[in-house]
Amino acid sequence: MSVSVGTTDPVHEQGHGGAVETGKGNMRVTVENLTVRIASSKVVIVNDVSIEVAAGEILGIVGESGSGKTTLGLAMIGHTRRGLEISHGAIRLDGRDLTSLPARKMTGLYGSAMTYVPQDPGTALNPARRIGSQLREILTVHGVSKREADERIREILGEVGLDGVRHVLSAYPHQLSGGQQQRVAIAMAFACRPGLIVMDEPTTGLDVTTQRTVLNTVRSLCSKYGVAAIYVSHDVAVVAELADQVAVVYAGKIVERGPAARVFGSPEHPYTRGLLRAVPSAERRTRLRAMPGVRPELGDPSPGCAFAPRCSISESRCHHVSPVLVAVPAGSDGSHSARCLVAPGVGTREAMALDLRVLDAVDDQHEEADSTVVLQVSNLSAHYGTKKVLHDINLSIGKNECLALVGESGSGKTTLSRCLVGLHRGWSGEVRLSDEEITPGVSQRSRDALQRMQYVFQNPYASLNPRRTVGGLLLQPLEHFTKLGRRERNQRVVSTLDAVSLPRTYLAKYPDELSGGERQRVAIARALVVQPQVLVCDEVTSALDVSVQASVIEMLRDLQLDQELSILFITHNLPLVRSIAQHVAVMSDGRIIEQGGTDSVLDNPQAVYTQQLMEHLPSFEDPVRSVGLG
Amino acid sequence: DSSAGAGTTTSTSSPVKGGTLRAGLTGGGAADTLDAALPLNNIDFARGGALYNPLIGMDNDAHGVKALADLIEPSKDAMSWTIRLKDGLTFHNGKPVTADDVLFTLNRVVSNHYGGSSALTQIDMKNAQKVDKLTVKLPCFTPFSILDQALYANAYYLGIVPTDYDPNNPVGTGPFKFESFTPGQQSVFTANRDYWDTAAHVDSLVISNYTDETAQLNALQAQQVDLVNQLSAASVGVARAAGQVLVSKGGGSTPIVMRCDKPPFNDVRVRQALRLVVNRAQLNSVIFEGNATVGNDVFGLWDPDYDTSIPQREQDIDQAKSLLRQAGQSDLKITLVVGDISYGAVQTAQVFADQAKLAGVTVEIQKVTVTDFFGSNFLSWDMSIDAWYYTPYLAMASYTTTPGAPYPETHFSDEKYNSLYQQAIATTDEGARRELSHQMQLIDHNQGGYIIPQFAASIDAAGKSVGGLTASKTGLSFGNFDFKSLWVA
Amino acid sequence: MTTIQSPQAADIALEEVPMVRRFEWLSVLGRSCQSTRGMVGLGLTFLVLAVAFLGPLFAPEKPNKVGVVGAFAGPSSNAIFGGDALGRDVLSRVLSGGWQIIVLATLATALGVVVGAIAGVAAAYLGGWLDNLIMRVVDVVLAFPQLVFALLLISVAGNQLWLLVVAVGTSHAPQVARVIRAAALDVTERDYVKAVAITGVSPVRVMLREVLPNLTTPLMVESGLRMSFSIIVMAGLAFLGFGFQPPDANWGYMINENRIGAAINPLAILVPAMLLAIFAIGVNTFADAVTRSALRVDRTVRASITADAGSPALAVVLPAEDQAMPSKETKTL
Amino acid sequence: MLLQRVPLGIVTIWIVTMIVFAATQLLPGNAALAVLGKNATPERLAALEKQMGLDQSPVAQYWHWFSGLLQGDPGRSLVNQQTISSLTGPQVLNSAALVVTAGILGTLIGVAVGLVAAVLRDSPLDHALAATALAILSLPEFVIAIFVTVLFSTNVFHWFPAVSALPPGARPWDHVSMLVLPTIVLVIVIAPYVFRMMRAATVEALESEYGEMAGLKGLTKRQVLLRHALPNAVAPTVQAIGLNLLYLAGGIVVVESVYNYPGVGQALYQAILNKDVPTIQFLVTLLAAFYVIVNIITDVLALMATPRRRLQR
Ligand SMILES: Nc1ncnc2c1ncn2[C@@H]1O[C@H](COP(=O)(O)OP(=O)(O)OP(=O)(O)O)[C@@H](O)[C@H]1O
Ligand SMILES: Nc1ncnc2c1ncn2[C@@H]1O[C@H](COP(=O)(O)OP(=O)(O)OP(=O)(O)O)[C@@H](O)[C@H]1O
Ligand SMILES: [Mg+2]
Ligand SMILES: [Mg+2]
Repeated sequence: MSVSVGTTDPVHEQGHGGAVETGKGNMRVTVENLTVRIASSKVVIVNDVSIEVAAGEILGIVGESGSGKTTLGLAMIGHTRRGLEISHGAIRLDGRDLTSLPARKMTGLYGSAMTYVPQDPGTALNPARRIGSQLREILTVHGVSKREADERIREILGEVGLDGVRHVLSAYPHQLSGGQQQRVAIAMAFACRPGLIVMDEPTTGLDVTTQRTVLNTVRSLCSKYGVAAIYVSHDVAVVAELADQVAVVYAGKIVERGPAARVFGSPEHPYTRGLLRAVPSAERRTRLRAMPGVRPELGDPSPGCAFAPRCSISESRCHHVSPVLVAVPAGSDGSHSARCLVAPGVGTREAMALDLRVLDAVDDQHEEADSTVVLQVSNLSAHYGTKKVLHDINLSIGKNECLALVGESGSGKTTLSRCLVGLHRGWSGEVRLSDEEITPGVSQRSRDALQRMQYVFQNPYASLNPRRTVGGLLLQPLEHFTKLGRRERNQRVVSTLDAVSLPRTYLAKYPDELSGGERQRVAIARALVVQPQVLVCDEVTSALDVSVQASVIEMLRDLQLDQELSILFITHNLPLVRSIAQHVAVMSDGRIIEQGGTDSVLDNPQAVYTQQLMEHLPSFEDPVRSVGLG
Repeated sequence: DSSAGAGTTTSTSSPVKGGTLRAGLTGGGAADTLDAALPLNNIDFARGGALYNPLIGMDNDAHGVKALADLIEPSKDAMSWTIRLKDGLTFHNGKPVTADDVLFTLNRVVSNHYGGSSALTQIDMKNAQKVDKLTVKLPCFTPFSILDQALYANAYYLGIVPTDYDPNNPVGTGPFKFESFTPGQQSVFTANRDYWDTAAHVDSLVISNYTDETAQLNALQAQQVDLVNQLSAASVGVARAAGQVLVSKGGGSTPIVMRCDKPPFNDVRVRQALRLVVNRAQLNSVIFEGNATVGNDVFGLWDPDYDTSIPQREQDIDQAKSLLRQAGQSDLKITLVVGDISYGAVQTAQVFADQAKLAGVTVEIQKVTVTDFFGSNFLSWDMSIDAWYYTPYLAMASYTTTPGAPYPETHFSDEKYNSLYQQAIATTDEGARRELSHQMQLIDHNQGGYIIPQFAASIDAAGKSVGGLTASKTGLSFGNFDFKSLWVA
Repeated sequence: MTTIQSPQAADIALEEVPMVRRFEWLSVLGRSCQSTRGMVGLGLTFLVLAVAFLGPLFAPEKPNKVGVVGAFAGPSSNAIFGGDALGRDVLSRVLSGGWQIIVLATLATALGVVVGAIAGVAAAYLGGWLDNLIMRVVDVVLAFPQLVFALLLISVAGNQLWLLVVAVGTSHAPQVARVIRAAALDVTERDYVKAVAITGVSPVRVMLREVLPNLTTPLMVESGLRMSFSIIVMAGLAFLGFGFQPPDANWGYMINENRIGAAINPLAILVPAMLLAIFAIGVNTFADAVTRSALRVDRTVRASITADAGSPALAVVLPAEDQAMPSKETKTL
Repeated sequence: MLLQRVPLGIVTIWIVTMIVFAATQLLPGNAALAVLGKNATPERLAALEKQMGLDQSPVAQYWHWFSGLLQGDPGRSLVNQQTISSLTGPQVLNSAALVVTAGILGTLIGVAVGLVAAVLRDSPLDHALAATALAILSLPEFVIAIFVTVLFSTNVFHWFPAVSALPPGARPWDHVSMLVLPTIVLVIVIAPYVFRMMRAATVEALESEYGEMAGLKGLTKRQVLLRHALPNAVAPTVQAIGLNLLYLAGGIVVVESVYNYPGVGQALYQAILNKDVPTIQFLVTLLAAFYVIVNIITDVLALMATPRRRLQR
């Protein structure tokens, strides 16, 4: 490969040959004591991280949202986002220290020796330029000839499975689907055969089947070209399946790291365990366990372990002494280490066991719930303009029941929910809410019908008016639907807030002062405050990370039990379905192809499509849970 | 011959032949015209002065001086006038000027009610006759001994044109011939080498429209023009630095006009009070830097019959207050309508308003556009500021204050005054006429509807290389727009 | 908010829990004043306002008193800004001549912004034929250049101050409407608006309570810019001889009446011109600062907006005749 | 797009003609009287009114005028009876020369300075430029003109003519020096708009994720700017330029008046002063047509520069 940086460049010779021959410790990338902070306020975001990745190896970085994963990933290729700076530490790529390289040299390395797959390719591809020219550019700026570049592009498009897509190269980004954009980004990253690649959540938003293809591609490309890869994700299941090594990040620090099997097989840090516990199981119906509390604010000056305030096994010293990474089990080779004063020590097994005992299968008491049908959908067909997207949908939800609607992206799940709540008028068929028939348009519906069915939007960040306080948000529907007096109204608001487990002090907060999970609780509270019969939830947790997701799901479950609520729960997350729903309907191409009790459908899928879905699920069985159950 | 100026004369070297004289004048617009009978504004006058000659015009002392006419004489009873042309006059196209042309010109003005007709209200044009090739006889409806005054006061509306006159390709007898014309922008003239009087020094004359004084001064400073006119006193410094300044103590004015038939001005005490409120010296110094001539509320400054023996009216606030009190108008509020019709109009209004405050009179200024000023309310504003070029006293009375006057803006009506006027225009005895005129002037001074605080000075400027500048008492720029006498070194 | 407090812990008497923050805007103002930008903006604005509104009390002479000094006399100890064309004291005229143009410009701006905002929000939210109608009207009015529009209106309807306000305000409205419509199109597509709309709340209420409060940013920026334009257009009209009447001491008119003397006593134009410019700069800078601190959006958006000092201009300069129409569902709700 | 915009534009112009016609009918005072001024007499008035067709019904007058306009004959000026087309033809050309020159220069300068400021964002230079732009945006055109004239023509340097009274018949390019000052003023007035837009759009592109990504692909700063930021800054900048041209349509009234430049702005101003109704009607219609055309062109250009809007998925 002829690159502008010159053939004498060791990085490229190695990258090109794929020969895994690195200087120190056979490592392709070595990061030592890396600290990234906000330039103006000196607030530290990534704190003293040391890590290594060998050629052909994949390092998974997991952690909840905002823990600093993206910042760390970018810092590993010597880049920081605007306003941030690397204040400390060394990054060595094949022995060469990136932090001391001049900017010009770095520019030469980007796109050739090291590349980055962004978190959201939708915004990372230039909207004004064609895919082909953007792909070709990464090669040509590094001196690859046009002809050679075209050849390479053809090859790489095949490898990421885009060769079948017509006109990819002449398309503009917005003309591709999210999955296709993500694959373009991956193709771009691998095109130059880099030595190091950083992938930031490259499969969020993909359906399981596509996700599987992408993961396989990444895996094979890495081993084929001897790439050291860093895979950033909060999806524990995906990382467990893909990565060789795992680093768990909390509040900018690595709290546990080691081989994937070890970290996920016998997690030592309570945070890791908390994370794993929050992951729903595809196999068994379980309660999900959210970690209590929220992550500390950036720059929180409190001493001691950052996790201590949320930790169930913390001791008083945890609040004063900052733990260091120590090998686990104590005295082992250090390939697995954790940053905890308590867990890796004696007696923690007990604490852990205690912790695990509360895990249990959800009591299936109301499997045989009240059989009164609350919402009945018959022969619903919907169209956008002339395009028909829903065909003869038949569904019913009983009192107290949760019906999950699953299906691949674009199958029409959202459309159905929009039809039900009145956001989309282009449908025909019959929908009955209790005994009342519902019209497509909101204006013709009775106030009563409107009140009895409430909708929770997918995106907690977009569904709350930023100019209203939580109190104002909850009062608004009450004022509209009820004639309650001031006192009763306030009473209702406060009790609803209690029901979604938010403190009353939150009444005067604005949405931007809340975390994502808290916002989603407020959104649910707004729906609940008028005491509806049916709650329509469209992907209400897909924007949240696992721990927050767990808390929201458990809250919904409690509400369903306590308040006789029926829920239409739309998701593409099958393990979640297992956890919360009594019934499930599988949708494909605008049709319901399979419907029934959750366990029977998931354990014994009939439709080919459902079988495929189950098959492509990342195979992750949380060892902690198995230990606890076993 | 128009060189008998009495005003300031700028230092000149000896005349230079040839070249182009560029004048940048304000006051014009899209309505500009070259029609000899239709000039509306100052800049039309300038062009008319270049193209045409009247029968009788004004010299720089603002006295009548015969132009195309060789003789202009009333009959004893003032019931008719005889006018004889100079011999050998020709139009620009070579055609000789005849009595027919004179009759044509006057008939055109009268039958179309053009501006110049106000001088001819007493003339029975239907019975006007050609006496011989060069002579016409104009009979009058009633005795009218001041036709000569009326004619020279209206000279700019009365340029003599040939019987086949075409305003789009204008032909006259003036010192310059028509070359090109774009309304609102520019007109170009070439010297008439066959001029009957002293021919022009320059070869051509370009008159450009300027929108305002700032642009004029800028152009003068940047030497884009040789002549600019109608500057404000404040510009004298700038203009002097850029060239020469020509101050003409004119006889024109921007009088404050009060409607004598409407309250509160129908009470003569109010009119007198407002006249007493005026601090004429201050107006003169603020607006004209002292160059103007203080007025005494009577027209016709340079008229030989102008009565200088009437005591000068001075500001007297106490007297004004007491008059107002007597009239029951102690806190008088009046609206003064003013347009940017001439330099000094808007300024006079502002200074007057400030002075009136001393007597407890509130003057609210209502500024309107020039078009609106002369629009449908013209001649019927309750109180306004008009602008007049110098006009001899009786001619002015015939235009404004006497029965049948075309511009009765004060709506002044006084029987004694009217009868004095009738007697005056009926007598050809100059001594008797003077006496009658003086009596009329006294009535004007005491009871009239005009406040004439000053007779404006007009300030013009020229580039350093311009020679031959002469001030004129008419108040019209450049010695009565006498472009032929100027040269560019 | 490091931990979620348990409901019991917050078992406070109902009345004590505020549900809304009544004086939130005060805190927004407070916050914006803490930024340098806000302080500079507010400082400049107040400086000019102080001159305009307190000035008349301190004017050493009556503003219309003529002949205090010579025409366009230069600065001297008894007239520190010299004299104007009629020898009036420029300082006194400056001190007396601010409030009128500021009040008029503010009224015109308010008129334009209110009418424009109502039209823009209605067009965006109601969509359909109403949107088309409003935007066509906007197009027709926009087809008259702003100054020409005001000039025509005044020459048709008369030269009066309230007409000046109407003329200038009306000429602002369509521009404001376009900007606000573009911004409102974005807001009406947000889930929080739909969330309220699908409960059957009347469109007017949704527009007032949900959409409008979220347009503060473009509205602030627009108001600032429109304020500058009001002053510019009013001064331009004065220049052409319309609008203000002599002998009013008025910064806009003063610039015009004293321009003959630009070379002799430049202070007679410089001072009022600078005051107007400083006022416009102050108002715009302050609007900008308020905008920044009022932004209740998540960090990333805030960061990207803060990073770009010129961004609000995007919304303002762009006519954003975006073809993006609200989807059918919202239109027919 | 074009198919939809062009008819809409035509309708807009048509409505404008009706409004202008109605409005000018309302002009206070009789147009004929306004023409005659101090020399008006009832007889002359009646004659002139008849000649001007003012004795017909407004609808008939409108129809007469509008049909004439469609046939390319906007009628005759009230004040000097010349055909409006012959009067305003050269003025349209003069204004076009001014607007085009100033438009191009202002745009180039605005774009260049905007790029510099975007690249050096948050530097002292950037802040200084932003403050200057805001200051200029807050000053009336004629104030700028006064100081430009004092500086370049009358008092400090004597480089250019202070007055741009092109002789009739002369083409603007025959007297380039006369174009200089009005052009400078217009450039100073419009460049800040383009500057602000360009800067904002470029900064947005540079700070976007695709801008960051481009850097991570190994593009140099300059390549990022030219290949990634510029294509995305085109659409908003085109809109800003369009708006500027539209602004110029009004801004020339003042600037032409200051410099005595014989253009449309002057003509319109004079016509309004003179209540020369047919000329007002024609010129305003002309400006409206200009607005509509510029609007359509900028919309189409901006659309072409924005694939997301141009190509639906
Ligand atoms: N440019 C920046 N300026 C200031 N703070 C920043 C900046 N970039 C990131 N942060 C802060 O740093 C923290 C870590 O951000 P980062 O994007 O690395 O998190 P993450 O783990 O990738 O989260 P997610 O899973 O949501 O992508 C966050 O609290 C974020 O608010
Ligand atoms: N506003 C719209 N106009 C036209 N077509 C639309 C519109 N919204 C959705 N569609 C189409 O309707 C189909 C169903 O979309 P829908 O959003 O209901 O899918 P989904 O099952 O919710 O997908 P996902 O899991 O990605 O959210 C898709 O083919 C989509 O492209
Ligand atoms: Mg991230
Ligand atoms: Mg969906």
